[in-house]
Amino acid sequence: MEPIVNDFSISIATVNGTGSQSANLILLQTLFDMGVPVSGKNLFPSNIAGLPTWYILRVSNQGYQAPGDRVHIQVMMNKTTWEKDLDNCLPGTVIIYNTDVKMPPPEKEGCIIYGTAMTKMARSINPKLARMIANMVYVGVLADLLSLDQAILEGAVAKQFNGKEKAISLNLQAINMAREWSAENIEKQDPYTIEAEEKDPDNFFTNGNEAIALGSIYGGITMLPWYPITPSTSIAEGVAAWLPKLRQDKDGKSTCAIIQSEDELAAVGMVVGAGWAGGRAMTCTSGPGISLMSEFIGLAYFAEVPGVIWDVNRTGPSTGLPTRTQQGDLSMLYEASHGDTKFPVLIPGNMEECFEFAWRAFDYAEQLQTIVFGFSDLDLGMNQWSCKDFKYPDQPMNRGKILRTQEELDAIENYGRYRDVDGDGIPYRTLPGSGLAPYLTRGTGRDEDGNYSEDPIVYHKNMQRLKEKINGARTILPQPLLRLEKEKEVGIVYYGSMETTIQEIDDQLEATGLMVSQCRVRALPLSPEVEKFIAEHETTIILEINRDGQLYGIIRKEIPIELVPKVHSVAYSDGLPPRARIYSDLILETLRRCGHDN
Amino acid sequence: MEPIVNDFSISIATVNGTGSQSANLILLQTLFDMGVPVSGKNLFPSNIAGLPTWYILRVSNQGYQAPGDRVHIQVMMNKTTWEKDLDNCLPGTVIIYNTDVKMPPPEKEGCIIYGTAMTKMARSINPKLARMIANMVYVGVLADLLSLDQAILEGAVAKQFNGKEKAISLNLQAINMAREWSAENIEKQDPYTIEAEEKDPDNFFTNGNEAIALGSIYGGITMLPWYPITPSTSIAEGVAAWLPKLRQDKDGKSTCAIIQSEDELAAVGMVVGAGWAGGRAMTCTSGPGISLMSEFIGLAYFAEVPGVIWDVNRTGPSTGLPTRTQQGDLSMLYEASHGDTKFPVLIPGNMEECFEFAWRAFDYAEQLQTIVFGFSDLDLGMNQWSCKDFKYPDQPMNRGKILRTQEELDAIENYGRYRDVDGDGIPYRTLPGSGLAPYLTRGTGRDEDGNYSEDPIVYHKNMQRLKEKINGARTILPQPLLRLEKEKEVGIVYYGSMETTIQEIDDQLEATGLMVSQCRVRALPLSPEVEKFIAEHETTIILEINRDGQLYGIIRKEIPIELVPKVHSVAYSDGLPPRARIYSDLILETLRRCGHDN
Amino acid sequence: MTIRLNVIDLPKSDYTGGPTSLCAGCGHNQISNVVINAAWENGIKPHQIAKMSGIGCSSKTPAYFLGQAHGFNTVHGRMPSVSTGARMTNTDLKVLAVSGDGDSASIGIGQFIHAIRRNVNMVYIIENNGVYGLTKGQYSATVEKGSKKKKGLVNESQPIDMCKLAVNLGATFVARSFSGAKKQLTSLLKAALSHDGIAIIDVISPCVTFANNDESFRSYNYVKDNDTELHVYDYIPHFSPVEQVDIPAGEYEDIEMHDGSILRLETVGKGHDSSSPVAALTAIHEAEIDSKHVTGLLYYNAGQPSLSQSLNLSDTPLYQLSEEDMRPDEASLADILTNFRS
Amino acid sequence: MTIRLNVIDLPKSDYTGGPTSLCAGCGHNQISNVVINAAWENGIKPHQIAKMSGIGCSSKTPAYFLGQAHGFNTVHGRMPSVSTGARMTNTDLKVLAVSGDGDSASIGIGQFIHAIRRNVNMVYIIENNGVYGLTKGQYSATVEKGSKKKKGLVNESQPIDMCKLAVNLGATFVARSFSGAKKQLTSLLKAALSHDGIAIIDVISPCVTFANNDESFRSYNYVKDNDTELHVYDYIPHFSPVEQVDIPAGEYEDIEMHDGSILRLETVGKGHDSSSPVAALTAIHEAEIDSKHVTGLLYYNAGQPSLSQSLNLSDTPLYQLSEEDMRPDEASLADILTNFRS
Ligand SMILES: Cc1ncc(C[n+]2csc(CCOP(=O)(O)OP(=O)(O)O)c2C)c(N)n1
Ligand SMILES: Cc1ncc(C[n+]2csc(CCOP(=O)(O)OP(=O)(O)O)c2C)c(N)n1
Ligand code: SF4
Ligand code: SF4
Ligand SMILES: [Mg+2]
Ligand SMILES: [Mg+2]
Repeated sequence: MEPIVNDFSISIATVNGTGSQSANLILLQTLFDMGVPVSGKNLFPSNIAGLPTWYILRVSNQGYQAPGDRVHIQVMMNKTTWEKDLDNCLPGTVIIYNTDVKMPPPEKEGCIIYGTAMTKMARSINPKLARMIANMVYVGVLADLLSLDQAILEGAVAKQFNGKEKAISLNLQAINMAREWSAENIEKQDPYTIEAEEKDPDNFFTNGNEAIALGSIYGGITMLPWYPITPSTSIAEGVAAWLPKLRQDKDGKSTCAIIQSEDELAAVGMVVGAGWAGGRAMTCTSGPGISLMSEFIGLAYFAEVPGVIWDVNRTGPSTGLPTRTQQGDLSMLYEASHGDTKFPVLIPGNMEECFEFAWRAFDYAEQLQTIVFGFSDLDLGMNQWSCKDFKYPDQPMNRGKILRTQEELDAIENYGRYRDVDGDGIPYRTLPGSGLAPYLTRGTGRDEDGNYSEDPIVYHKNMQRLKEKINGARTILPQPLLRLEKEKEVGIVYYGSMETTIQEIDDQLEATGLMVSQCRVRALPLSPEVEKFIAEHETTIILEINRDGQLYGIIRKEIPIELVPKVHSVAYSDGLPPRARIYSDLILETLRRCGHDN
Repeated sequence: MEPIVNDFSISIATVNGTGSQSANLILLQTLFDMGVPVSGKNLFPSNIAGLPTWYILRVSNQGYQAPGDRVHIQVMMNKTTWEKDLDNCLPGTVIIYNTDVKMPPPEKEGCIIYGTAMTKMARSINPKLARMIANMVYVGVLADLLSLDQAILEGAVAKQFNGKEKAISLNLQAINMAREWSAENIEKQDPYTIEAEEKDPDNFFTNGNEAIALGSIYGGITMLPWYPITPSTSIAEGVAAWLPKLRQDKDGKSTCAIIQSEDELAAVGMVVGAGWAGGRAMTCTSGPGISLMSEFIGLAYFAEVPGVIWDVNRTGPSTGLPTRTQQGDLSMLYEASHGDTKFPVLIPGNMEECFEFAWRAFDYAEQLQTIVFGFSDLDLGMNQWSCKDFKYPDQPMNRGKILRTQEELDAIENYGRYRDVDGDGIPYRTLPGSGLAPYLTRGTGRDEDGNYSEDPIVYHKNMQRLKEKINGARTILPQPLLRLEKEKEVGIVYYGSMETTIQEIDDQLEATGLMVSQCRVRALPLSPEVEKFIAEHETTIILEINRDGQLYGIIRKEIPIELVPKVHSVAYSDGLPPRARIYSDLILETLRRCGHDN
Repeated sequence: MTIRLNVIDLPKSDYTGGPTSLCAGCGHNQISNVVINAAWENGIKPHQIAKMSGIGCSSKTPAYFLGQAHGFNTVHGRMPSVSTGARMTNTDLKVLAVSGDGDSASIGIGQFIHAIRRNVNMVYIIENNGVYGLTKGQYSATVEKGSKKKKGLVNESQPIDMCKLAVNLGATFVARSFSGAKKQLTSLLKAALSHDGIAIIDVISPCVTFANNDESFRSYNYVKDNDTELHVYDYIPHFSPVEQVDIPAGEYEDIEMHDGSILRLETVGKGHDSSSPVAALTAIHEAEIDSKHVTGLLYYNAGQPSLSQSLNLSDTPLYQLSEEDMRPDEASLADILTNFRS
Repeated sequence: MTIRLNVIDLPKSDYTGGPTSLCAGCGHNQISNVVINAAWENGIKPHQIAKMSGIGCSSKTPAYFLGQAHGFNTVHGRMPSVSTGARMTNTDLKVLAVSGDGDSASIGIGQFIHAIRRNVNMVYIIENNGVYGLTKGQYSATVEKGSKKKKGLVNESQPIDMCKLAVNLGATFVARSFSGAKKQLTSLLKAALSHDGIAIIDVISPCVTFANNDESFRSYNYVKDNDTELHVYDYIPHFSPVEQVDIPAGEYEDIEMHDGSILRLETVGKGHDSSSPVAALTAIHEAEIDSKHVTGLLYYNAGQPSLSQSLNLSDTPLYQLSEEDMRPDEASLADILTNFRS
């Protein structure tokens, strides 16, 4: 049998709250430290303990990070999903199961099946914690079957338990016992194996929420009001955890105020208040929170107050699937609140950008004097991703047009809070407490000097200026990343967490003979580059993880009319991270439908 | 001098809270009762008393209802806007002013100027109420100058003061005294005059909010939770006023629950609760309220709970111009809340439709099991409009797919709360308290039987069904009204309160030799008829009262790709009701720009 | 084996729900059992109840009791308005609402207060654990001042005492209990189910997973004596629910919680005048000073009109109105129009 | 003529604002004047103040005082959060916030409560008139039970007493006054401006335009004795503001309102122990029974940390931090990454 090296997927079916996440992360870390390209996806339920959870480990020579199209090794630990997990096994799948689960032993034509008495083995080590330790048993079995490097595995265990001796030794004991037992008792019949590769010493694992937390701190965040909601919570908890180390002044006092607010309305209200007073404020939430914040967001648009809001998208609408991923909030962010509005939206596609866009968001917000959204999702935010670097900000902070002294104020001819003196739609502002050109900020009509006005011409002019201001951001915000093919037949426009799957989709398309160019959108409003990309290609597919093709809608509305016939939507969402095959099939079907392959 | 009969505009500049609104409505009613085609627009500020307000009376042989392009008679009562009002007078304007206002008497080249000591005259009648009565003086002066029918005028006064003898006699006294004074002292130099015409006995005045209130009552509303906000408040107050007469049962008890809630979130929450329990619930609000309701609206979408929300649009974003009009919330309503959503939106364009769509809204909501929006605006809602009839519902209520008995339940094969048994995307439902197929309604993922589920396939299928359900509404909801020209060169798609201006726009275009067809959209999602209309015409303009062209955006996204090059946006909003010339000019300019006249 | 039936001849099994997906040992599960008991003992037809909740571990529990009743797991903090809408539409319903302290004391405090003001006909149970369970253990607004999480900042804010608030706002039925006090809670819930108006029951309901305070004036850190290092972040140990307690009127008892902290519970004495708001507030106040929690029916005000009474609603529940009752006849519209035209 | 200057040598004209656009006679205007006075007398630099408000007639008033100060007229009911954000960002600011009873007791009650819990450093004036002025006279949640509008339903709901609520929640400064009690209000406001923490001042402030109750236990219908028929819907009569009153400590007085109704005001006695929440609640409670309104400093609790203290914020106001203070150095990031990589 030809060995299959470093190119397969493992699915681990467990129950949440049993400690399986530790076991899975140990496996992930071990593979990573062996230099094997690997990614892990945690598919977890919306409760605390006792419900089904799956972890998908993808080992891929090509560096694919999406869950693969099929599972090669299925670990079965969970009684409630037992039959379903078995059903999903295609012929050839290796099944590793816990014989202590009170279910009939798995039987499946063409599958290779290994059973281990995991709970019993765990109980022999520590009866009280057997439920938890049983998870280490599958680690041990896999370590044996896949020939994982023992030293690296031990390092991963130490890392996972953060140096806590007792935990490390107990868990290692279980892993080793299982590994030995497997070596003695399981006769390997499958081809899957791991071989260590050269590890890039720069690589590390992180998740989008951690990257955003750190990026915000390096962006100079001074206030973080927030309200807990999955999957955004760990951004706020991340900032809170790093602050003592990174943001205390010489007296040991904090240079950033953190407040767990009573709800999302209060969180965004505090952001608006802080932005108005000259601070760099941010909050993080998910779809339901954005809905609740809408009125305030409109206030910030109209009163031109800077602030940053990260939306870590979960599956909507309503409460939806709170622990699953989606790109379903994009169009809402872009046009949040009632009336005519438009907002800059930053869309990172990897860890480096999560960090970078998090610090830049404050610059954009202050520069443009508006709410700037960061758009992430559960997949990017809560799964572990391999990453090379967080680049230290290469530019000083851009605090925007704030007038801090009388001289600065005097230097401006015909100053008015809402007067466009520079022709870029962006007015100057003064801060409360300064006594400089005081004005009453309001969400109602006001003239260029900030005085209350219901004059129709004043209103109309102001609204046009606001439009121009946001339009101006098209060339200021992060520009799209292009990967161009010579052919210029088909282009794919995509964004955000789809970045992790695009390569695999591309390869699948290429396998059919189709060479596609790629354009990753990294911000709204759209850069002129996107238009150019579409113009250059015969056909362009807008690829996204939602139902309605939200970016497609925006593009169709905004690009020049004559380009519209060139764009087509491929949108699909089921709550799971994107799997390449689904999208490549849909792309091919769409191209067929629009007659591309004629 | 050739008299100008029944074809001019009067602008009356006063201070709000002085009782001028009564004077203006008396003039409006008098003209109306004389059979003269007339409309009135109240341009009022966002406070209670003391700020500038204008009232525009348009008398138009052609039946135009928009404020005209110019003012022919300017009444000046307000010190603060004195100069501005004068500035705005074009040559030929008749200026009627109160000589007691402490401002220099108006002087303007080419204008005809009449002064009256209005306050003094009023004081001579009742010193305490002089401020109020002074407004009656301009009524009397205008009555004389325009030759208003005295008997009809007296009838209008009686109507305005609702039969209250003392008020009627006092105000009449002022009007008559002024009329006599004017006859004796003012030498008429202007051509403007009124001639009575045959009055259609079916015609009456009403406003959109009253029509919606009545329509809701005839639609069987059983619950109205609401929170005050201009310009929607009078819908709720209207329902409250009519209920005792129209909706008490034989025991004198109410068949509709009204609750002034603590905010908009509570109002919409009660709507959702009532709809869930089998009631017909409605709330009314404006943009800020919709923003606050967004999360709940998404819940109703996903949990499939019927309910009706009327948005009486004011000028956004944020608090905006709360007493001015706009069509700026349309796109928000259509895709309210986070995640992928879509909602039916009913868009009446006149009083009859306000009444009709208000009762039909409940049918649609129960039929489609979702939130149905009614979309009105301040212009439609709060100004007085001439109207012919409210047609009594011509169909029995459609309560939708509610299963009320075990037999009904048994008759359905394979019933499940969210199973599409009829192939139209609309499932059946049972009500709390019935004990029939009980289920836990939730905003989270659930399978066809209503059981909690995070299964990706289940989620995806459910979301597709929801999409189909709303798509199905395209042919159920009110279809567009078409007025087709033979030429099929240019079509205009418009909606809502623009109906009151379209005829004048059309005539202005026709004057340039352009014959345009019209398509008034009356609901979202769009009917296939709209697509057909666009396909039939060479060029179609989407005409709307907002900044960003919100319906245009929806149309561009939804119509077949090949039609997109045919559509163009004309969108303009300054808070005032649309004036024909602005839009016809923009249409012509747009047509020129897109090369139509080549 | 004979099956015990209640007064309307139903077995208790007619009152149960689906299996719980909460943590083993969670106080909320005990409350679910009490709900089942109380409804059964009161002989309420299970389908007559509407189970309402917001969002949180606590708000999940309607799935675990009264499977024959419809229920609505709404949005975070806004359950009271949905309950109001449902109850006014169907005045035959008994509304049994469950919320958490995050749900009711933070995001939902406005709706909580205004439901009280209106005296909405509903039983409102707060499953109070001082934390946000479902989002993994942040402090709620009911946690005592000075509490300190293992990770995180000290809570410096005043706690909100939901009973005190309710009494002050004139709630017509205010009680406090403990998830482990099955007998007391059952009888309070039975009384509440018979009350026509709002009945607030604030139930101390320990979160065994996240309410592990490191430093708190009333707890010691159990983790120190345990396998602290093994407590990995996604391992949720199984706890047995707190033992059942039954504290006689006027007495108090110390309850040891899952984490070794001590909760001192007192039951209001026989002499407690539950018709007096002052007596209720005094009892709460005194218990506070002694670091106790006073339980029992603290305040009861029978005479107030409930919301459905104030609204003078039709005897026929609105959802059952016939089309004739809902749509005035054609003549009435003609009348109105005639009037408009005159 | 000599111009009087305050301790920092500024004339009172430096503390005025734009002309009011409220109704003549509105109580809110009197409060604006008191604000001007108090700030001037306290010798606060006008620009050091941040004027905050929500939405309503009351919330418009920041335009009418302290024209040299920045202000923010935010959204309805959510001013407290904006104030919190602003004050934490600039700890040199004195936050002077104005709200209405609609703004604070209905849509905004959650933010009101949580601002109190946090002890946000701000003066919070509620201009309380029992109605929604700006939307033309609907009842607010502070109106007494049984009130009946000329048009509309009787209010059947319990009123919310904002002082009672504040005391119960542990607000650190709670006072009540009356818009016509210039002297009392001025001194309360001066004290509040010096308080570091939240200072709630609930000011009875008559709406002369819409607060005309037909039937109410404490008012008679003035309209009956007037030109009722002349009161057309858009005519807002001019009223003179209520006469100024100055009620000595421990005494009470009946004030006749614009609509002839009688308001009985009492001033807390010299013996009142403002450090005791119980004394405050008792005073409110007793006044309630006598249909009086007790005014003065009801409760004061100095020892509590304010929010900016609890957060242990940098002495340099955050908005003034240098880039070095806000952005950790490059080495720190390198450190973190090294750690990540190991
Ligand atoms: C609008 C909104 N914000 C935040 C959340 C996230 N969330 C879910 S449950 C919860 C707190 C629940 O706490 P509590 O009510 O005390 O219930 P417990 O889990 O402690 O029983 C939060 C914040 C949400 N679902 N919706
Ligand atoms: C979200 C939202 N809902 C409703 C309104 C309409 N609105 C404006 S002011 C107001 C009530 C104001 O009452 P109050 O706070 O008592 O102020 P007052 O006018 O009585 O001084 C309301 C409901 C609004 N502006 N925003
Ligand atoms: S996390 Fe706490 S509240 Fe939630 S189920 Fe577990 S023990 Fe109960
Ligand atoms: S309506 Fe009432 S509250 Fe508003 S300005 Fe007039 S008197 Fe004052
Ligand atoms: Mg809780
Ligand atoms: Mg008020």
